[in-house]
Amino acid sequence: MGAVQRRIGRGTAIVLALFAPVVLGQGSVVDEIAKYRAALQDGNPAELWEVRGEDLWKQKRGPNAVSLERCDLGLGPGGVKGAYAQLPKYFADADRVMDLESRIVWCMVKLQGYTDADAKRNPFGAGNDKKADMEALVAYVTSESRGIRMNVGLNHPKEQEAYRLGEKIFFYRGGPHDFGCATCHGDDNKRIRLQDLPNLTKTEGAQKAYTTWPAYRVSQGELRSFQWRLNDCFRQQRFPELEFTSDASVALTMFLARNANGAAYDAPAIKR
Amino acid sequence: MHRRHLTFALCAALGCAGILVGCATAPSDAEISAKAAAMLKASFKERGQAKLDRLDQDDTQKTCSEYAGRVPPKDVVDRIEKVNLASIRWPADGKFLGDWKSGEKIAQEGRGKQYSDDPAGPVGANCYACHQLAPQEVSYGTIGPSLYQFAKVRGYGLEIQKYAYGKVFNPEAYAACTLMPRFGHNGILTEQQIKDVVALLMDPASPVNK
Amino acid sequence: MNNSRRDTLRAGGGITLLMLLAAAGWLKPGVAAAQAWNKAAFDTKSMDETMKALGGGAPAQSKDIAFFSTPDIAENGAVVPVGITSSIPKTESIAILVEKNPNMLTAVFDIPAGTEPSISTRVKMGQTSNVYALVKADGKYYVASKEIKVTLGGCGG
Amino acid sequence: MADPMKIRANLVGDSTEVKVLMSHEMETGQRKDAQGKTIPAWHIQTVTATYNGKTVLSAQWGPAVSKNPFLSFKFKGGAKGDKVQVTWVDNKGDKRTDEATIA
Repeated sequence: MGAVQRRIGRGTAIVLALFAPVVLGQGSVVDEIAKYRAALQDGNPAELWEVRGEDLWKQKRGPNAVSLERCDLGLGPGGVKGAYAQLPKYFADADRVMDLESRIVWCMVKLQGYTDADAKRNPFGAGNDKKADMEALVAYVTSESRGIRMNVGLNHPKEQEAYRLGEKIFFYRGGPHDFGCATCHGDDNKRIRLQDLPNLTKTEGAQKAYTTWPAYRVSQGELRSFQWRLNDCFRQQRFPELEFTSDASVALTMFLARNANGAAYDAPAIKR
Repeated sequence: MHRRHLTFALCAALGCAGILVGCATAPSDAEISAKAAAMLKASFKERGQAKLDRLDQDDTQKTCSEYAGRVPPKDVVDRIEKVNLASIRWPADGKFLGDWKSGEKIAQEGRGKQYSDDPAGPVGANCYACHQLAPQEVSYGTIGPSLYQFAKVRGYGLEIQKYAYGKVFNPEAYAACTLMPRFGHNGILTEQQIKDVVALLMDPASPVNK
Repeated sequence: MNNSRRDTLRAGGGITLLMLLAAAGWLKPGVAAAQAWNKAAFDTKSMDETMKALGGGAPAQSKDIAFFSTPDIAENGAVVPVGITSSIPKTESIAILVEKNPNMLTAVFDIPAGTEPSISTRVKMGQTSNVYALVKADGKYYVASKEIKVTLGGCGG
Repeated sequence: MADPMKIRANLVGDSTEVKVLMSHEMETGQRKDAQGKTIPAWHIQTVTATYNGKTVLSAQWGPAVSKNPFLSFKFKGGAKGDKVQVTWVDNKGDKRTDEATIA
């Protein structure tokens, strides 16, 4: 019995309820929203980015006309499966802690011969006229870690330092509103307007949040990466613009990714 | 402390990062804080109305960041509240209440001060993002306490009006390291806008007090 | 909630009539299904307009048309999952109509013999509205409806 | 050029279940840009799915089908290794055909 048939089975139950109002009471709004989200899981448009990203990954591109298939994401050249679940990490060749996006930029420069500026151009897409290759590449690589447990290490001193810097940045308050990440994400069971806010200082909150990015944003019709999520949080914090793959973005990602350790990675996801 | 000085002296003398990694103790909390602040400066770029000086912290922001969500010790709380209370500019006309209807609009308005916002456009207080106010608005946040029936339970008197004005102008004067923005102190809202928001909280005709 | 939906269905007799009328425009017998996009049907903007333009009998309300994977509440109106199954013999086509959209007709699926009369897709809804599943089977029209509430998100990005 | 579709075709019992994601703006023609100018409608109008040259589904869509459309249906028959083809055509005349192997 296939998924469609099973879903039809459930649908029939809903319709029966329609004609037998006494049998089933009113479902709560929360239950119905959960049902809405469940219905979107089957056929996540993020897959369109994954397909395009895999194609881009394997295409010979850039001045050197080579693919990214020999890119070392931390598992040795060519290792993609499970790579994202161990990022960010320290890379000796760059002598720097890197998140996925930083490492893709590194490979585009070192392997494909792009300039750093070209590799970082257009990190976030906007409609079909301004598609971001980076988001597609990120969608592909992250999809290859689906189901794998987060396992971000703090072995190298620079990894330990990045984690501590990320924690400081998380609690850093500034700007005209005195906001920091912790303003919205430092306590349990809070919401902004009707939107639930994960408590990123706790393991459960960090796991739930970190393992579900990138995500296809229904409200925007775009796939959004974790770099984008951080960028847009700082916009709403009234900070200046966070630079793509900057040290602060990587340190903050290290703090949040490490806090998510132990949870099965489950993205690209789909969100409101 | 002694040992770290020694390490730095040694490394400075030899000019080698490798030894630093090999022999240094982990950097202190203060060192990490200073490095994080410098890292932020290097990681952001100005955009629209959001310039890099927004990353500069005043003493309140810096101190509250250091306590990382925990309540600071009493002497620190007293210091922050004293400084912020002294900075409040009270209305010259001695009146605290404006128009609650304008206040409701300001409480609903989420735009303002973001680099994506028009600098000439509206700047709101976005109260509903964090607080329940008028019961008609069901889309409210819970980061701050419910303010429904604010004056009905506290009283409509001048002292409460003054407290409400001061709290919106500079909440750090009353609760050190609160999550609430200092709307007057930081120049987010004008005096008139604050009066209007206070009216939303205090006016007997406001839906908040129904 | 269930009661009110049934009331809406009953009160909506006039609306369902429109649905048929709109439908009649695009499902003329013998017209090749694919590649012929029926502009007139998709352009229908209001009930009045549709009423004036067309005439015909009301489709029969049917318990043999079921919605599946279709929530009562949509968190975002830009993407509302709608699945429709018809158990009416000789189902030829299934259409989705959103009552309060600027254009009511959203999609028409022709079901050749051998294909199960069951489709699912996602539609845009500007606001809370009745959604109609209109089925043509053996030359006759049948309809079922379901109200879907559209909530607006918070202020987060 | 339009991006590829993501098509899944799976044999379930004696039927083939087809799920399709298409990359398309599905612009309604109701929205305005920053300058207040109406953004013209741009949407898929027809979708055709074939198996062994036989049409197994055809559809007409208006602009109220969601951006990056999803479609799922099922037809009797099909054999593992065979191909299912899907074609869409939009109101600008752009079209895209992709296929998937039944698994």
